[in-house]
Amino acid sequence: MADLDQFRLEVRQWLEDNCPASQRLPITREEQVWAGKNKQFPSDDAKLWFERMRDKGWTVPEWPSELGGGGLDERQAKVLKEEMKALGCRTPLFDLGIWMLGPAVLEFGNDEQKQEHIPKIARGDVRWCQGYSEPGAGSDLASLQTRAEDMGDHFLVNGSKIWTTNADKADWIFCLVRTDPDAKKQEGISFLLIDMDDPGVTTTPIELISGESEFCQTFFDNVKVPKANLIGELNKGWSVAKALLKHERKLMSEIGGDTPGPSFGPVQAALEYVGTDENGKLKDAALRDQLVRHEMAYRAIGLTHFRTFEERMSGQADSNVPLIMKYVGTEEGKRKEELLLALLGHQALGWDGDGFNEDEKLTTRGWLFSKALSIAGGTSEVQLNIIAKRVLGLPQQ
Amino acid sequence: MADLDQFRLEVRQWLEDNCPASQRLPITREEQVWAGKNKQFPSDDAKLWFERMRDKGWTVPEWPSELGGGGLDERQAKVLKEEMKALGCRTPLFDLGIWMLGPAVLEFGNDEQKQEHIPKIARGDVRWCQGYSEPGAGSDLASLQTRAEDMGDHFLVNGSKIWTTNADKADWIFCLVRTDPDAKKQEGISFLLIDMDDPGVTTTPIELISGESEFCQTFFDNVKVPKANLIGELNKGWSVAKALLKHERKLMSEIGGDTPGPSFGPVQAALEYVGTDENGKLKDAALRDQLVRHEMAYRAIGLTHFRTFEERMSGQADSNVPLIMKYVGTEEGKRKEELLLALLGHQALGWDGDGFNEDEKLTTRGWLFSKALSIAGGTSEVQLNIIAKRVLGLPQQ
Amino acid sequence: MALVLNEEQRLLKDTAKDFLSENMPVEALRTLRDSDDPTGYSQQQWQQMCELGWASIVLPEQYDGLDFGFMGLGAIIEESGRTLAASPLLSTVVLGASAILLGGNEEQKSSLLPKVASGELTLALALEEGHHHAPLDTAMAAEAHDGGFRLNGNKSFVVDGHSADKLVVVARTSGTAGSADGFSLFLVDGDAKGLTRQRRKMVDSRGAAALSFDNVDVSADALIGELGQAWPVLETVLDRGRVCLAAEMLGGALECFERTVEYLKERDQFGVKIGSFQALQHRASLMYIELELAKSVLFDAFSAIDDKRADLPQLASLAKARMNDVFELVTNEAVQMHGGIGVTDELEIGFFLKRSRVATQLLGHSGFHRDRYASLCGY
Amino acid sequence: MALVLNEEQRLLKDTAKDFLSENMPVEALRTLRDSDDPTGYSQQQWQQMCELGWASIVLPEQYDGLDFGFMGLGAIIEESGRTLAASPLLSTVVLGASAILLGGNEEQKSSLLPKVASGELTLALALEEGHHHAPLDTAMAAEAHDGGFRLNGNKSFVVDGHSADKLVVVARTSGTAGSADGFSLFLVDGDAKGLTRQRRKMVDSRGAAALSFDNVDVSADALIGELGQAWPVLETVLDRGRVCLAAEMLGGALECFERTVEYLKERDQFGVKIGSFQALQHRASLMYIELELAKSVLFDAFSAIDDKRADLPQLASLAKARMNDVFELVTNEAVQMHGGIGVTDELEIGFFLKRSRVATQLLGHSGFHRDRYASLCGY
Repeated sequence: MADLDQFRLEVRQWLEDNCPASQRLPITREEQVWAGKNKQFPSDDAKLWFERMRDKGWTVPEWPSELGGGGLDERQAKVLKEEMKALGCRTPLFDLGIWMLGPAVLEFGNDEQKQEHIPKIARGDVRWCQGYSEPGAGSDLASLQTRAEDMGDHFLVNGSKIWTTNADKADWIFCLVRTDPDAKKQEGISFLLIDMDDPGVTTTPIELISGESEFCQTFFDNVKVPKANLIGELNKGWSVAKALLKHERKLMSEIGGDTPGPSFGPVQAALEYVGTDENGKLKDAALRDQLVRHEMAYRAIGLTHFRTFEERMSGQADSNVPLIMKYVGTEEGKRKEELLLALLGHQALGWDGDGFNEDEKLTTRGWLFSKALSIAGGTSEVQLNIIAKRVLGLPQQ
Repeated sequence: MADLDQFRLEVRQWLEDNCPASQRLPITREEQVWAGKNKQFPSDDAKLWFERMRDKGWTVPEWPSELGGGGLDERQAKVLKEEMKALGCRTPLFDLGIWMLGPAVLEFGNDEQKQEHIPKIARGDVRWCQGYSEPGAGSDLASLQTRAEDMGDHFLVNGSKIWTTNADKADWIFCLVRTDPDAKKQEGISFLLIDMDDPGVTTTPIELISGESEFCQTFFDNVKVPKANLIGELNKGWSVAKALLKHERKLMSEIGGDTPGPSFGPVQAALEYVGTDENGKLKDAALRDQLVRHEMAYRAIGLTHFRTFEERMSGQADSNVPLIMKYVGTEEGKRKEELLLALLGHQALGWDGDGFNEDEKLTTRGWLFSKALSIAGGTSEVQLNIIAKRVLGLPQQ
Repeated sequence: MALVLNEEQRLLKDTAKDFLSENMPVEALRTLRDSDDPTGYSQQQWQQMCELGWASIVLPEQYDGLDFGFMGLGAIIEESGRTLAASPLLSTVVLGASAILLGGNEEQKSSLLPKVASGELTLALALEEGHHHAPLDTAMAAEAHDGGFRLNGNKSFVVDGHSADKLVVVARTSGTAGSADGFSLFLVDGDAKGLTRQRRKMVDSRGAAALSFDNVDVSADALIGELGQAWPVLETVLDRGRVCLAAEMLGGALECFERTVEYLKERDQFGVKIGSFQALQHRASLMYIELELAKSVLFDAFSAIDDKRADLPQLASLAKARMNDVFELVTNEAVQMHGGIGVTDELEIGFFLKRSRVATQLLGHSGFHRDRYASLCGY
Repeated sequence: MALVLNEEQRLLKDTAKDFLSENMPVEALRTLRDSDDPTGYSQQQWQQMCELGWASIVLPEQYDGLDFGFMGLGAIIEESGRTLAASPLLSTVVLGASAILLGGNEEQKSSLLPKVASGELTLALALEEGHHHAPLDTAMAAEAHDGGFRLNGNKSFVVDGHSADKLVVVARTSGTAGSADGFSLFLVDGDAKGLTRQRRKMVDSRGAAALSFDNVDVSADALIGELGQAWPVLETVLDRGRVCLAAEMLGGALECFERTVEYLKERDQFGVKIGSFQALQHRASLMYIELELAKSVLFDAFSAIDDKRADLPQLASLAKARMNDVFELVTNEAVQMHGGIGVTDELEIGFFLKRSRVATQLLGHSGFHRDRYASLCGY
């Protein structure tokens, strides 16, 4: 632990020396730096901060340093995260490659693939998106129909993927494709990387109820994909995908708090929009009860996050507990948004234009967006099925 | 309607003239007059009231007068019920024969059977109990195993029935028995009446968590049953049972309010055990919210009872609505009991002896008893299955 | 108590259903939204509705009304909820006209109500001032001035307030926020001097406005009812509004529910229809139960209006609280059960979701009505 | 913050589990009940527990304690909840001994705590006076009298109050009900003159008593801590009690849940195991989730005791409110999922159901703790 304490002091010093003051303020959605061939920086400070972190390898702290990562172990990475949080340092780089594809390539890729893709992700040179779901497949991911035909020296890909988040801004996509149409559902699926610039790839945004159109549909029309782009074994893509899904679910269980939203939390919103009586209690008893139930639930969820971490550290990991986090994070996240809506009352009913400030509009949009959280990345129903089957061992029909 | 108004006046007058004052006070469980060979009357007034009602045929107002009933139509019967309620007149006679078997015999029995059984039920000469469930069958009623073998001139019955309410006090039992073991589940079942005095019939009470032992298990060991005791066709007992189940569910949906319980309702209990603040609001905001939610739900359920009645009267009956009443009545009934428990606080935690008055003990016992309501007569889960299938037409697996 | 529709009311309901599904499907609301329509409803369709008699249905015959009762109007409004039809029915016929009918003098009634009946006049009730429905907290002041009254203050979340010909303004001529004394109602022209009206773009794409009164002067005959005594009238007006709004919400919830059940029967997953999954079946059954209970409550609430029953306040709070909760449940379940497409703008479920939360805040959220119901019942 | 057990604590837990399942299964509680045992627990088994060190585990070494911390004691109590083991652990070790340790003077500590550790002395906290847990509403008066104090009043729902050797009595030496000022704690012998103790027959078959104080005189050294200043000590004592009681409830809920899951795997209906019905699966998964969240809360609450953290009041209210709700959920679901046999006295599930509601009322229902948590957080 002494080493770790020393490491913490060094990290703190480095962050204080290197993170510009402007990069310690809460980040808005517009200020996020996303990876990509044509990276945009909202400010010079953002660029400087990104470059300093990239050069330390701390865009991807736990990846091997020889591939552009920080080479930290899990405890050290946690220290870095904690110190960044304490100072308010912004995340320097956003990318699905960092959160999802990178870990999969490190686990399943061959050396050439690692050399080819990992450093680019670490440096933020390529923006990745994900192609799993298909129209009509939904929760039944394994029923996917997008075909990749073996043409000898390449695959010929035809089909379409839906919910390809930010596909219209991405450079590459990682996909699940069917390589053996005769095999049973989960067999015969492979994991393929496709350059979005390849001829035959087109993307259309999908408008959501929240007015956003981050999600897209991506079409593949006779797209030629080199065989070097196959990650893992042919027809064994399902195991790569399962490993990846875990990362996605972890991400989704944390996202409730991380989605760009209003600058206030529920307690602050309650004090501002409802107010307190002479005893310091919220004036509206029903809203007060709704608020405290949520606050207590969030605290319990936060403590459970810590617990799973501590269990892992102490070698007592109950591998079942992480399975609940996607469900509780997104379901309580939805309740948080309903609560904010209720607290703001009339002021959370605006869509656009005058009469509603930025925080109020973010509350409304955030509420609508939250409805997707318990659907994307494995619906709540699927999560409950998984717990019943894997954790409780209940019989299947 | 003029006729009905006239009828109402006559009924009111008759009740005022004939119902002794003592029989207009709220009834306790001990004061109920149950049918049977050895009827017990708690008082001379109770006997007088029973005899007067019996002689009018108003122990069973809607049954044919030539069989001992009152010969009223549905509207008239409702008027009688309303007027009895308005005056506080006690129910003069309690029996499962009135509520369940009688209607089935009237619908499915032959003339001899009607002549034999209906007048006795109307006069309260025989106390009936029910033998449907079996150990191991539960919700899957049709998997019953009690055998009735055709011996030419009689059936030979072997097996056992569980949840035979008050079987230890009953004279006769109506049973579902398997008469064709080779037929598919619901086929091969018959509806049989058995005299509890027959050799081979024995009954043991089952103690419940509420401390009561109304429920029993009844065993049949080579019991000879005359063929005249078969109601409906051989192997067609399931349709008799289904018709009866409807009566049972209706009964269960109303029972929440009718089970002997404390003399106070939730509002009264709240005012007495929690008290109000200077604005007249219940002191405990959480209990107040729990109370008002229940009161509002009960009002909605009550209005729905009325609506189904009015719809039936106006020929606009939606036959689906009655299907929800068992579920909502018993589930909200359980919530009512939890509410009462919470309102009384420490005073609802007693079992026996000093320190708790009769109402408080009835609250505790009533709460425990209420847990059976959503299990007996078709579990809540079965009710939801039925709604999904029959009302919503959702596909079955 | 009448808990079923009679023959005439059923006919009215069927006619409404036909008209609305043909002329004002949900798609019509989308068009209004995407064309950034300044009014928030189609004037032409509103005229058609008036021709069908919908604006005159509850008005007495002496004011060119049909005197048909709220039970009938409720049946129409329920159908309008099924297609999310945008119209000034609630603001003009339910809230505005009720204020005049219940509070106004003969002159006001005979000059204004026939115009409501014919569709010539639209009205809006200017009530809210804070973040939540709280009529008693009204602070806006009206002072005696020059033989009439002078109004100063702000109103928010005024449904159809930007387009209404006349406003019924709730103000205080005495008393302080929190007290039921001193309430007065005033009729103010939509283009009155000193009045600024700004339409707000709401999440449900309907029309609501913020109003600002800067020395708005009205004559003495603009006062509806007795000076300072308007609270009981306002309460009844609001209760009528709450019941009618609850009926609209019931229609929306029923439509949303039925579409979801249909989807459960169509959608394949894991080789079977998702409607065959027992967990979804039970959740669907629970929604059905809640909707059936709500129907009964609404019937009785409309009876309470038509029969002028003393327990209307309780029934109104019961109806609104229940429909707030049921509509929230049904819209949330509808989105979740539709899965991915449930959160797309293309599917119409999102329109119901958005409307439900606006309707919830309008005229009181569930906590407000549970608190009110409890107080009315003495605990 | 420690959210996992260390090696020693795990060992302690395993030992407790073995001892309890062998010597004090649920059947033992049934025997106590059916034999109408006057104490409500087995003295002999309590001595065995003390020999295992359970009474001394949290006490400092100078008072013959093991100084092992509440995290360890919590692990034992959780196990005791699994078998519904009846013992004076909560009343004597958690509530009584904490009052002496946190509030008492050196003389009181050194004379009494070693006796607690050895099992010679049992204690009970006499607090409640009304229908619901409401410490601030304490009205019982203690007046200066003859160089000591004279106590008059009534206490109810005093766990193990009928059998305890000494009582820690919460009384007012000044101030009025509702105020935190004027609280004092007194040690009173169980056989003191003027004290009447009546055991109540509770639904959970454990021991609780009503106490009546009629001019009970105690000497000056019966006062624990400073006169009139006992509120902060009492709060901490109660918070320790709440957390430990929540741990017992967690054990009970886990046991009840696991038995139910086993039943779902065994029971046939309609030709399949009922555990294969998706609706039941989802409900079982939801219980699992609630239980896992509760475990995390309890770990942190015990850390807060052991680390003397300032946020113990919040954690205690969080833990108690959550376990009240979770234990209610699990016991209700357990009965329902067991079907008919679930409501028979023969099945042990009923014992958990009964215990859960007593434990809920003891030291505060969920509404009390949510209100407290909100106030502690400033809203």
